Amino acid sequence: MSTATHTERQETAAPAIELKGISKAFGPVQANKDISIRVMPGTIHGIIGENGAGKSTLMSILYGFYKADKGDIFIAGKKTDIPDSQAAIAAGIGMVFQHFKLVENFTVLENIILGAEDGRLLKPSLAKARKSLMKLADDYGLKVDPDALVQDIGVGMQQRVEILKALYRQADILILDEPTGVLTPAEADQLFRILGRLRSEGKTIILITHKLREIMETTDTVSVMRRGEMTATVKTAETSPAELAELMVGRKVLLRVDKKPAAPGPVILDVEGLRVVDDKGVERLRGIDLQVRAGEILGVAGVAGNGQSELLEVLGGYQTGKGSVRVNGTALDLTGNKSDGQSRRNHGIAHVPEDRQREGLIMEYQAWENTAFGYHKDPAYRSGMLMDNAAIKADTVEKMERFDVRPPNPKLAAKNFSGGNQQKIVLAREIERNPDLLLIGQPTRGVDIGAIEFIHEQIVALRDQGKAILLVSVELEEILALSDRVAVMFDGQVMGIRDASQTDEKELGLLMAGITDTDAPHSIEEIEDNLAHAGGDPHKEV
Amino acid sequence: MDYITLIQLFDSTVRLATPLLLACLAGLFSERAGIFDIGLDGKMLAAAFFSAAVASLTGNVWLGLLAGIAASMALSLLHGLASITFRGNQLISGVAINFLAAGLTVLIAQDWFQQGGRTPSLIGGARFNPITLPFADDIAQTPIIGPLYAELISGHSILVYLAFLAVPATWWLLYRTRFGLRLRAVGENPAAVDTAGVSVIGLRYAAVLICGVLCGIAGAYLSTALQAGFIKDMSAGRGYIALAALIFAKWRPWYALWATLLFGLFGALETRPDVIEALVNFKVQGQLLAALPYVMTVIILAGFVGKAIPPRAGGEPYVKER
Amino acid sequence: MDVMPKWAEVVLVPLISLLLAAILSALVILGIGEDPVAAVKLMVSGALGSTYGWGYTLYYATNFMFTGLCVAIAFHARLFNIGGEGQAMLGGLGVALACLYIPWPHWSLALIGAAAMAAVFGAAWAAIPAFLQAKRGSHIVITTIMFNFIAAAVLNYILVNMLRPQGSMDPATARFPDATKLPTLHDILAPLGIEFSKAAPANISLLVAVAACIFLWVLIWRTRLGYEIRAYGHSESAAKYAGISPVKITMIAMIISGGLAGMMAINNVMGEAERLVLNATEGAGFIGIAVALMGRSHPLGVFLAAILFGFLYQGGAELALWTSIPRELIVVIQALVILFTGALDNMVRMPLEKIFLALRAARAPKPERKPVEPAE
Amino acid sequence: EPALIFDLGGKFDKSFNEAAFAGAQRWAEETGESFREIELQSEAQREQALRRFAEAGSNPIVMTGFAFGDALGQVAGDYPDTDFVIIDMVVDAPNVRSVVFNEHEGSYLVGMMAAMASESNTVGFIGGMDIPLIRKFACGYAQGVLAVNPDATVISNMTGSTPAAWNDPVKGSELTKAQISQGADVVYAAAGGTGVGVLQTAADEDILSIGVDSNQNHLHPGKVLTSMIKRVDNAVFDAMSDGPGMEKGFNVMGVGNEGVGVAIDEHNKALVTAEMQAAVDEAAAKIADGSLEVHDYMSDDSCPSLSF
Ligand SMILES: Nc1ncnc2c1ncn2[C@@H]1O[C@H](COP(=O)(O)OP(=O)(O)OP(=O)(O)O)[C@@H](O)[C@H]1O
Ligand SMILES: Nc1ncnc2c1ncn2[C@@H]1O[C@H](COP(=O)(O)OP(=O)(O)OP(=O)(O)O)[C@@H](O)[C@H]1O
Ligand SMILES: [Mg+2]
Ligand SMILES: [Mg+2]
Repeated sequence: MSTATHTERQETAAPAIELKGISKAFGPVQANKDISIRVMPGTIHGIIGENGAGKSTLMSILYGFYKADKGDIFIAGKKTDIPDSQAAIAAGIGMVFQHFKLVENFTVLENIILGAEDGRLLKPSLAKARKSLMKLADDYGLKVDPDALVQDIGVGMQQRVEILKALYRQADILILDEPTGVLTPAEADQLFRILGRLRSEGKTIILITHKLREIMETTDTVSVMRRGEMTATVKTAETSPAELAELMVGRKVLLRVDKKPAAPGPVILDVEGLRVVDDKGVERLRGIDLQVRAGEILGVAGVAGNGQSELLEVLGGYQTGKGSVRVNGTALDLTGNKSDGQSRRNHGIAHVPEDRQREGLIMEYQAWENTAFGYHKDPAYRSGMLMDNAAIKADTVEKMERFDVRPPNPKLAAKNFSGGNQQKIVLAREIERNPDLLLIGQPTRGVDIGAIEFIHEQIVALRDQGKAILLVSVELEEILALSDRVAVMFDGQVMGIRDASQTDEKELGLLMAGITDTDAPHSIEEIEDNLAHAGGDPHKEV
Repeated sequence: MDYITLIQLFDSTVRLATPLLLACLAGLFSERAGIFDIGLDGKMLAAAFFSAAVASLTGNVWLGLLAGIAASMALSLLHGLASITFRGNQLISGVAINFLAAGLTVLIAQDWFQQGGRTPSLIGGARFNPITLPFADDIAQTPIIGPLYAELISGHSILVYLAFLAVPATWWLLYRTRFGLRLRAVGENPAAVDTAGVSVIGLRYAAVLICGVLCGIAGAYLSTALQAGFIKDMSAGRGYIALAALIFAKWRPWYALWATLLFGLFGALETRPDVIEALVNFKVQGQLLAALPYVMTVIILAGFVGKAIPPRAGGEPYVKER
Repeated sequence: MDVMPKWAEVVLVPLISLLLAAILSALVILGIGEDPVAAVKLMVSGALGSTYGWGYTLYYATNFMFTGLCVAIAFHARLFNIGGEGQAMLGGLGVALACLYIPWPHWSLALIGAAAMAAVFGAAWAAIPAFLQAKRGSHIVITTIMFNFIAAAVLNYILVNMLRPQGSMDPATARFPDATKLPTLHDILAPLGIEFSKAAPANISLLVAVAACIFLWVLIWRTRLGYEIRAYGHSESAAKYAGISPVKITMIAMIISGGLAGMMAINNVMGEAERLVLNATEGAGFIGIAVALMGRSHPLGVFLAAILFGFLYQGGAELALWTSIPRELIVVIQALVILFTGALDNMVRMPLEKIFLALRAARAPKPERKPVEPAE
Repeated sequence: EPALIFDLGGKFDKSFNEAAFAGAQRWAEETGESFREIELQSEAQREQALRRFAEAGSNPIVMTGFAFGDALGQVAGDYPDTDFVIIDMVVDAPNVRSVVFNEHEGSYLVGMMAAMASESNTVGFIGGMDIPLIRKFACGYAQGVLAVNPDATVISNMTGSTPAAWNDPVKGSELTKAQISQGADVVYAAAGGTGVGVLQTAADEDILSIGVDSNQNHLHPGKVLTSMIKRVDNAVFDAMSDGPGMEKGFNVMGVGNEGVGVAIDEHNKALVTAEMQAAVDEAAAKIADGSLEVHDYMSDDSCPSLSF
C-alpha cells in the first residue's frame, strides 16, 4: 500500500464504489431491488436497515459471493465485473461477514493465507504471512496469536483475524457486516479506533450495523435500506438517531426503555456456592452467589466466556453443577436425573437461551412446532396419547399475534423468519408461560431496533407483573437500560453486584476486567492482560 | 508363535491391508473435502474389472491399471455430478454407484468375454508380479532382519509400495501444500474457501477425482496383483471396511495406515486359527473365528478410540442461495 | 418459501426422474442387444399385470417397507443405521425360535408372538451399537456394519450347529408347524369375493407393514416421542436445551429401528419360507437404505419407494424368467432408479423451478409484491 | 422344452451351477433343441420359478441345489404331469427324480492323491461357507488323506459366513498362503469363486491344488494335481435327454457309477504317478463294491477325521 495510490485516488475524486441498479432475487424473494449507491474514498459509509432489508445481500454481491440479477458495479470509477470473490479481492475489496468465514480448526495464520498463498508450498507462505502479520499488528494494534486455533480464541479475536485477512490481501475497501454484534464495549471501541486509523490512511469502509450510536459516532455518510430498497442516503452530521430510526422502520421508535422503579418482592432465585466443571475439566463457575427477587431484573454483565453461559445452562438444566440453587425455596437437582430442562420448567423457570438458532429453536421446525418446544409435554398440548397439534397451532396463532411476529404464519419454518422474529417466537413461548423466573440470554443480539424496542418492552412488562428476571447480555447499554441490579462476572466469579442506578459503564467495565477497586486508575494494558488470563472459553458464547 | 510365523502373519497383513489402505486414503481425500463417499466399494469393483479386462486384452498390466483408474474416475465424476453440481444426497449417490458397479461389471464382462462375468486369467505381463528388492536373497539367511527384509518388506507387487508411499504423500499434500490447505478448508467451511476467492466446486471435484485414482489403484491391485483376473463381486465389501477404517482413523493419513493395518492383521489372524489357538490355548470355533475381526473392531472402538469428529461440512452440499 | 407448487415437487420431479432412469435403462438394454420396449412391457405386465405379479411385488415391498422404516426412523434422529441387514437376520432367529418352540394354537397368536420376538431380537441387536454410540462415542456407522458381519456369523453358527435338523443338508431350521402358517393375500381376499393368486407369497405381513408405516407416521409426526426424536435429529444442542436426553433418544430410536428391521422376518421367514434359511435377508437391509433415502424418510415415501423396489424385483424376476437378460441388468436398473430419483433429483428440480418461477412472473405482471418475510 | 433353474450362486459360479449349465448346453447342442433357464435372485423366487415354468409347460424342470428341496416339496404335488429333477437333495414325490452325489467318496479319492503327492505330510482344505455340504467334502477328503498317511496333518479353513465367502478370491489366496506357511503343499478348494484364488495362489507359490465340481485341471496346467469332478453336467444331460416320462426316484451318483471321481487328463498327467493311479483305482473299486465305506458327514453330522 503506497501512499501515492490513495492520494491519487482522492485527487480523481471518483467514488471508491458505485453500484447502479443492483437487483437480486432468491427464488420468489426480492432481496435487492434496483439499488444504487456511491461511496467516496477515504470515508466510512454506514448502512442500516431492518432485519432482512437486504444489507448483507447487497454487500455479498459487491464481494462476489452472490451474483446480481441486474446492475453494474464501478470500482474507482471503472466498471468492474465481480463474478466471484476472487475478482472482488483483486479489485481491492475485503469483507468481514456477519457470520465469520473462518475454518475453526485451522490456526489463525492458516486462515489468513487461505486463498492468498504464495506458491504451491505452505512453508514459505506461512513464513511470509507471519512477518506481514507482525507488521500489520504493529501498524494497527491488531494483535493476534498466529498459532492459536480459531476455535480456541474469542469472537473479538476471530473478528480481528477476519480484518487481518482483508488487510493481508491489501484491501482498499473494507466491508464490515454487523461487526459489533458479538463484541464487548471495549472490543467495539477498539474496533472503531482501528477503523478510524484505516480511514485516515485513505481506505474506504462500509459498515453495516443495527446500532445507531455506532453510526452516529463513526460514519461519514449513512444509507438506509428497507425491504430490499435503498430509501435514503444522508450525511451523518446532518441527521439524528431518531430520524434514522424512523427512516428504517417507517414509524417513530422509542430509543430509550421507559420503565418504572422496581418493586422487589420475595427472593425467587437463590444461588449459593454454585460451581460448574466442563467436559474438559476446566472450572467454569467458581462459587457463584446471587439472588433474584420477584419483580426485579438482575442483569449479569461480563466479557463473553466468563461463565455467564454456564450459569444460564446450569439454571436451565442442561449443565451439571455443584452447590445450591433454590427456586421459590425448593432446591433444584443439579446433577441427577431431575436435572434437565423439563424439570426446570416444572419449577416455573422459563429460559430464553443465548443462541436462538442453536438452542432456542429447531430451525427446520415450523413456528407452531417451535412454540411447543420444551413444553411439548404440557397436558394442554396433548390429546390422549398424541400431541394436540390443533391446540398448539391455535396457541401459536394467538402468541404470534400478541408478539407481532411477522409473517403471522404458524406453518412457516423457523429458518424462514428473520432474526428478530425468530427471537420473538422464543420470547413469546417463554414469557407466555407465565414463569416465576425468566432466564434470558442476549435478548436482542442481531435484532433491529424496531424489534429491540418491542422486546425490551415485553421484558419490563413481565417484571412489572412481579416476575423474577435474570438477564445475561454482553451489551452494557442493554444491561444498564433494563436491569434493576447488575452483577458482573469475571473468570467464573461474581466480581460485584451494583444498583443499576448507582453505576455506569466505566465502573462495570473495570469489574468486567476483574478489577474491583474501581476508583483507582488503571491502564489499558492491565485490563487487556487481565482479560487475556481469565479462564474463559469465549468461543462458547459465539 | 515363532518369529517366522509372525513375519508370515505380518506379510499377510500387508497384502490384506493394501487395498483397504488405498481405498481408505481415497475416502480420506473425498471426505476431507466434504464429500462423503460410500461408493468406495463400487469404484474398487469397477476398477478391478476394467484393469483386468484391459490387461487381458492388451497383455499389458500398466494399460490395465490406467483403465481401472479411468473407470473409477468416471464413477467419481458421476458422484461429483450428483453431489457437487446437482447438490444431491451423497449417501444415495454412493449407494447407487455401488449398485451400478456390481451390475455393470458383470454385464460388460459377460458381453466381452462370455466367461460368466469373469475375465480370462491374466498371465505374464498382464499381471503385477512381486518385486524382489535388492539384496533380499543375499541377506535372507541373516537372523532376524533377514526374514524381515526378504519376506515381509521385499516380495510385494509395486502397488503395495505405492500404497504405503501414498501415506506420507497424502500427509504431505494435505498438510504441506496449498492444495491441501484448501482441500481441508473446503471440508470444514466451504464458505471460507469461497470468500477467500477459491472455487469450492473445483476443489471438490479435484478431491473426488483423486479419490477415484486411489480407488482405481485399489481395484487394480485386487484383480491384477493379488489375483490374476476379475470375478464378480470380488471387492467383497472391502470398500465398506475401508470406510470403517477411515472413521476409525479420524480422517487422518497416518492413522489410516494404522487402522487399515489393524484390519489387515485381524484378517490375517482369521486365516491362521492355529496361531490364535496357540495364543488362547483352545480351539476357536469356525464362525466365531469369522466374526473375530468385527468383534475386535467393536471392542477397540468402544474401549480405546474416542469420539471421531468428521469434517464439519461433510455430507452437506455447498449451497449459497437457498 | 416454496418455488414450486407441492404437486410438482411430490409428483412431477420423481416422475421425470423415473423417466430419465427408464431411458438410460433402455439404452443399457439396447447395449446388450435386447429389446427395451419388450423388456419394459414384460416387467410391467409381470409385476403389475396380474394378481400373481402383484402378489410378488407386494411381498418384496413388504420386506423393504420394514427395512426402509428401520432406516427412516433412525435418520429422523440423525443416526445412520446400516445395520438393518443384521437386525433383520436376528429378527429371523426370533421368529424361528417363536415358531419352533412355542405350540401356538392359532396363526393370529403366532403372528403376534413371532412379531414380538422378531422385534425384540432385532431391537436387541440394534441396542448394542446404540448404547456404544450414546455412552462410548463409537461411531454407529462402523458398529452397525460390524454387527452385520457378526450377525451373519452368529446365524451361520446357530443354523449349522444348533437349529438344523439332524442329517439335513440345508443349513436351515425345520419347517414351522402348520399352526404358524400365515394367511396369504389369497386367503384374506377370498372371503371378500376377490380373486387373488394363490401362489404369490404376499401375506398378512403386508398389512402389518402398512400398519407399521401408519404407526411410524403417527409416532413421528403426532407423538411427543416423535417430536423429540425429530428435534434431536435436527439439533442436538437445542434438544438438550429443551430437556431431551440424547442418550434416551439414541437408544429409543435405534431400538425402534432395530425392532422394525427385525419384524421383516414375519414376512420372509414366517410368511414365505416358513423356516429360517441362511441369508434369508438377501440384502433387504441395504435396499432399505435406498428406500428410506428415496422416500425422504417419510413413511408414505418409504411405502411408495418400497413398492417401486418391489416392482423392480418382481419385474426383474419376470425378465430373468422369460428372456436371456442377465440378472445383473436388474441391478443396473435399480442403480439408475436410485441415482436419478435419489441423487440427481436436483438435475430435474432446478430447471423445473426456473420454469415455475418464470410462469409465476408471467402470471403476476407486477413484481412489486412485498418480499416474503425474510430470514436472517 | 425343458427348464433349468440355477441356485442363487448363479450359473457361472465356477462350481456345480456351471456344471449344470454345461450339461444343458451339451444337450442343446447335441439335440439342436433349446431350454429355458433362470438365475435366481432371491429365495422367494424358488417356488415362483418352479410354478411359472411348470405352468408354462416346461418339462422336465431341472434345478440345482439342496435349497430347492423345501420349495419343490411344496410345488411337486400341484403339477403331477410335470417331471422335476432336483440335484443335491432328496424329495420324495412321484414326479420327482432326486439326484444326489457322494461327494465324500470323490473327496476321499482326491484326499488320497493329496497325501501321496505331499512331501510335507501336510495338506489343506479351503471351503466357502461353513455349511454341511462343505463339511461333507472336507470330511471325505480328510479320510482319504489319513487313509494313505495316518500321520498327515489336514488343515481346514472356511472363507466366511456371508454369501461373499463364495466370491472372495483374495481371501482364498490369503488362506492358501496361510496354509502354505503351516506347511501345506497340496490344497483342495471347495469354495466356488473363492477357489479361483486358491488355485491361482497355489500355482504362483508352486504348490499343488485340487479343483472341484468340474474339471479345473486346465486352469493351471501342471499345477493342479487333479479335480474332484461331480458330474452334475451328466445328471442334467441325462435328465434332459430322458425328457418327460423319465424314470423317477432316487439316484445316487457315487464313485461306483462315475457320478463323482478324479479328473486325470493331459494337464495333470505328469503329476499323477503310477502308484497314485493304482491306489486311487483300488480305492475306487473298493468303494464301488462296498468293501470300503467312506464316512458321510451328513449321516450323523460328525466327522471321525476332522473337527469343525
Ligand atoms: N416427504 C417428507 N419428508 C420429510 N418431511 C415431510 C415430508 N412430508 C411432510 N413432511 C413434514 O411432515 C410434517 C407434517 O406432515 P403432514 O403430512 O402432517 O403435513 P401437514 O400438511 O402439516 O398436516 P397437518 O396440517 O395436518 O399437520 C411437516 O413438518 C412436513 O414438513
Ligand atoms: N442465501 C439466501 N437464499 C435465499 N434467501 C436469502 C439468502 N440470503 C438472504 N436471503 C433473503 O434475502 C432477504 C435479505 O436478506 P439479508 O440477509 O440481505 O438481510 P439483512 O438486511 O442483512 O438482514 P439482517 O439484519 O438480519 O442481517 C431476506 O428475506 C432473506 O431471507
Ligand atoms: Mg445481514
Ligand atoms: Mg442478521
